[in-house]
Amino acid sequence: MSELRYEAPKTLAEAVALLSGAKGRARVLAGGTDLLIQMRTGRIQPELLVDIKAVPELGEIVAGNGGYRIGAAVTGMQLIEHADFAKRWPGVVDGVRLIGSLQVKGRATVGGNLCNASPAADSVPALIAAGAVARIVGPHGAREAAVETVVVGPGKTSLAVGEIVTSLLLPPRPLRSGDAYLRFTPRSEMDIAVVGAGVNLTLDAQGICTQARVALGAVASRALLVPAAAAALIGTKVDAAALARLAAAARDACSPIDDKRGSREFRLRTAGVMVCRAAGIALERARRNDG
Amino acid sequence: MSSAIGTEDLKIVGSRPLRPDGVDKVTGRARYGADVSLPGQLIGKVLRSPHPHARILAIDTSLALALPGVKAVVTRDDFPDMPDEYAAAGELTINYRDVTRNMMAREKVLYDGHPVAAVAAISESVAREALKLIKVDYQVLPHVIDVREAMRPDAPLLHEAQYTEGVSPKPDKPSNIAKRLEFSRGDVAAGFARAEVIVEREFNTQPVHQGYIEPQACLASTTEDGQVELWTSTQGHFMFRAQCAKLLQMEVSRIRVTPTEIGGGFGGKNNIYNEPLAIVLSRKSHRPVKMVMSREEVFRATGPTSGGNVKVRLGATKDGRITAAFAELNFQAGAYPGSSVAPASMCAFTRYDLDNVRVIGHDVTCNRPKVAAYRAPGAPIAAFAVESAIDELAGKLAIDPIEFRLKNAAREGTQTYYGPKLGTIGYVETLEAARAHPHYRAPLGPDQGRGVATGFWFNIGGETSATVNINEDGTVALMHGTLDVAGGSRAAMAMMVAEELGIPFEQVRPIVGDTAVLGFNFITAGSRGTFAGGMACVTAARQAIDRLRTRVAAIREVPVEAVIWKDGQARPAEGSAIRFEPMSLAQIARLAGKTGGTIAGHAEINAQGAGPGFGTHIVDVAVDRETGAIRVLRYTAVQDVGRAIHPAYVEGQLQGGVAQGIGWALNEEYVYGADGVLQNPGFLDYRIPVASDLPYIDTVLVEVPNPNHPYGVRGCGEVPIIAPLAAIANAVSHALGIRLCDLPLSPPRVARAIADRPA
Amino acid sequence: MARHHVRATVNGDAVEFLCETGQTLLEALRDELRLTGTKEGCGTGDCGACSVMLDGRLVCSCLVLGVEAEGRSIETIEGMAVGEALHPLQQKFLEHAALQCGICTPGILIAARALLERNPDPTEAEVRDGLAGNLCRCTGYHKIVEAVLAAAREMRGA
Amino acid sequence: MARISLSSGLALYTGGETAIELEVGNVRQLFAALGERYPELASRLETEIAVAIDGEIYQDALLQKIAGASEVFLFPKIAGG
Repeated sequence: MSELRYEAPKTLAEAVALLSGAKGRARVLAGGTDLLIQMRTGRIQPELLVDIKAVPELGEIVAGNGGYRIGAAVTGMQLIEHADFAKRWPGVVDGVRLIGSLQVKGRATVGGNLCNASPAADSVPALIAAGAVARIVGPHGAREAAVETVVVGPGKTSLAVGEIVTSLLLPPRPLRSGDAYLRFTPRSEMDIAVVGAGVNLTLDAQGICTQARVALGAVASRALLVPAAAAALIGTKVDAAALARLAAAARDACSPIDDKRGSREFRLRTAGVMVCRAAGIALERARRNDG
Repeated sequence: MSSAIGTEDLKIVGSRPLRPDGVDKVTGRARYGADVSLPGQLIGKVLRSPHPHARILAIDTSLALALPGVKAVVTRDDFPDMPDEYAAAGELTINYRDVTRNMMAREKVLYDGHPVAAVAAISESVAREALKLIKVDYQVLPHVIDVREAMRPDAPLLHEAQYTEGVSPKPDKPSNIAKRLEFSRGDVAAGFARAEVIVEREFNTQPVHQGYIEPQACLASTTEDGQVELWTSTQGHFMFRAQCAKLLQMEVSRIRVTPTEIGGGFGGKNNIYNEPLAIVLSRKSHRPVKMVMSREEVFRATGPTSGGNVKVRLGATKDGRITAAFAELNFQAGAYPGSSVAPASMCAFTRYDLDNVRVIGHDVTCNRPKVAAYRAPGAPIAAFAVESAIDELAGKLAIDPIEFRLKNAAREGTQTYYGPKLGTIGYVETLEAARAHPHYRAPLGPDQGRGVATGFWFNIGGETSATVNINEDGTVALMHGTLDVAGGSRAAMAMMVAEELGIPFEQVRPIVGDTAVLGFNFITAGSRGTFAGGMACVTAARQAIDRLRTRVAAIREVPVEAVIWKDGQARPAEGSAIRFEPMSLAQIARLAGKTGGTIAGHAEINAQGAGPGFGTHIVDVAVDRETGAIRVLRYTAVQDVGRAIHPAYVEGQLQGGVAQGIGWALNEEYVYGADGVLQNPGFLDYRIPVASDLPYIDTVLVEVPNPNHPYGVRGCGEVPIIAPLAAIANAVSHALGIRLCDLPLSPPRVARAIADRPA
Repeated sequence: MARHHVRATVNGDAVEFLCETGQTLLEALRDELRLTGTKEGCGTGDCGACSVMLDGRLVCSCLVLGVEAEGRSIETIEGMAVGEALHPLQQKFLEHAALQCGICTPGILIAARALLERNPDPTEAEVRDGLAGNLCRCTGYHKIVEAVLAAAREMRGA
Repeated sequence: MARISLSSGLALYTGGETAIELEVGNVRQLFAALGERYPELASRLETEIAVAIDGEIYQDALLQKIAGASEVFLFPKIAGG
């Protein structure tokens, strides 16, 4: 029986050193709400847990340059309770609110929701739509990567051995812009997204959509950024015709599977519905965000 | 037993005192199965089959036994084989030959999760490690999961020696159809010939789990002289004792079972699983052994209820009289025979007064865990089909669905198709109360629908024991053997005893007696707890009262006939010429030791005369036409409960049953992959309702007293789960104008029905 | 197997316990500290029966490692009643018949208290959302919601 | 003579008969008489069968009296969850 070790480094450098030293048999322990279950079911058998919660900068929410830096170990509840962040990025908070129960969000982190690499992670499409960037630190230094490039497949990330996502950077929020995330689940809470849709859009003074980002979750092997869906909104007043094109583009981008949570057919249909409803909420929020 | 007290005289029955088990439960003191520990205890764990169907060629436990910290390992070789022997337990009878195989596989494994070995070790982690070291050589066999497929002649066969019982002549080929049942009355063909409108439909339901939040847990300690103490979370400690004794070929007196507080059962804790394993592991290791199931084990290996395939045909005349009713019920039994198809067949049409009925039932084995009882076993499945068809028939006849039911309702004296005439029942009263309820007339919004359905359950009595000990200060220790499976029967029993003795409720302390201190008690099932337990407690209290009267007659030197018991006192009979100073219970108790000894009453009865229960439910739903999502907006459950001893706890039974029914209707189901492995053995993907899924569940308690019970009690716990499946399906069907016949009404299924609707 | 020596505060008392790395806070509370009021219903954070407060935050103790409790403050059901007095939530659960089997009750009480600390005057919908992480199979939640609303009224002095 | 009716499913073990008249004083005598008459039914009577006497259901009540003109039904026992 191999011994499972636990370390709680106080600096990022120590954390990176521990992770790189373990030759892939280490796991980052942030909130632990996915990791502990995977360990319990025997799906993973790490030899070292590196608890990153003692590294101060990973637990910070910092406003700066008009945007935000969220430490990767910030819990869901901390982010939800951050009034200014919630005002600027309500769609991201929509996503975070849906990560499990209050109990789970009391532990689960935004970085963990990303790095667990579930195609159905609720905060990820919202972060992708928001244009968030992951800051990554590893044995060979720091780099930045768009959130949509971090996950490459179920349970798989583009992180190299020893690399940690340390924070997520949210850009400045333009005037007349708004975001929203909606998901479909059979139950009202405590469920895994069958389809998730994040929409972030900006309007001009006439109410024409000038910029948009649309992302979908649970309809492919990872959360998708869907430029064609965004293109359906840009240049429109986000009217019924635009929404119909949005739904069609969203469905075209999906490559869902049949599984215990929903059929392929159902996911395709519902993706279009959810993305339109999310766009409607984002539109309302953009109209209200007029300075 | 009767001589019911009139309502007007009741002081405690019908009030709402605080439950005696309450403070322990809100402070964390209450001890459930996993909360009991003994010094030196080991942890037991079970190795389970990863295959749905396979022959066990060999089991090698040597590496596991060699692991430091492992103290004992058991396999099939540690348990005696059992011949076919039937006994009553739960729903259908059980066969000990099957029970021993379900507890520990012998020749074959028959489902994903079937136990093949168990270990006892010094810690959970060592036990888990040991399981990995046990080598089982399987010959994997083809499997069958679906009930309709299992019934086909070419289906993979679970039991090579199983020939369908109940058909004549005896079949020459074995089959997964373990049993065929038939109930009929009148001339169904003639009835359909006379019908002016006929509805014919086929319905399907998926297996659902009882979903108790406390996983099965037990602790066994076996001594060197063969005495066993067992603590377990059970609905029937006497039945568990009986089954352990039988399976381990022990004398009953050697096993003492103490039931822990039970964290939900709903029928799922009627049957033994790990208990005999823990006893033998303890015997082999000479240490106490504790075994707690994981949630995954609960889902994979303890009984869900059957999935069912039900065909219904109903005919009626244009004036709304049903002329003929036919149903075929095909139920999954899981790995071994014994589904709830018999009670389901007997419930299917019992709400109606019918001249021509035919019901056929099939009990079908397939590669799933052996089903267990679940709250009114089988009745919800049958009622889903029949009440959906009734709703459709009422619609075709353009008759209000409650009115249609009233036109055909069973009443006192109605001849059932399975046997007896019905006694005093309150079905019509529930229908009338539902029709008069404001809910039934409240306006509905767009994409909303209202559904009505009704439920019937027999309720049972059975063997029951209780002791009423009068303490030396005049307070009472009440010991009963029907476990309080949480509905509050312990409070209700104490209330009835306090009522009988004329003392405050708080002066009666009820406890559940273990198997060593009381006579036999059947499992708490069939809604018998407050009915039969109450009857035993009242009988015991009345015996104590007789003894109190006798003692006072001796003390006061008067004839016993001159002494009556009233308001907590022995006093002169009214109108009697013989006068004496009354004595309170406390006064008698203080003198008891010096006047012949302490006073107690006890009862060991087999309670008869259970009163059938009927309920009528109304539900409003909203359907999201784009996603197929259903939201329950409003729910009203009306039920004849006989008499509510503690109305708040009776309301709780109705609300809980309805919530389970809503889960069954909307989202709960066992999902198997093509490999025959259960895909959703957890609370994340087995979706029981959460608080935000449900509205308030309004209750209306109709009280048509059961004449056979001293306080008019009918059972009340099972009826409320019967109607919700059909009520919700009817509501959704009305909202969409599409008849939905398959459960659960999960969003993908509803969305598909909307999409497939002919334009 | 090496065990960690963990020091923490539980219900205001300084405690110490030993645990393996893989053991959860729930196991530490139940098996090491013998505080069995906190229940395990699933072990995967889906039922809420193991809810406790960890440094003032509502969590599932089955999803926290015992070793992570080092230096932290934990509140369990055993610390809810103060002296002889039940917490108003505990009292209202009794009065409103808001429990049946009671296995979910400790977790629900902890979650309800956390809810009322954040929101002393919740609506019915807010109570349902606040308890959505706690499964109850007996009650249909009806009387639980009523009891929480009644406790909230009493705690507000309304 | 008590009038005895058997639920239709039991007809399989009685050669099709579902209604007979018997002179019996209690359930035990009833089972004995039926068992003698229908050997295939005998093994089922005590474990699987409930009895309704004049509308009241009895399970496991061998000593329950059956009056001369009683109406008696035999049908499968009920339990529950």
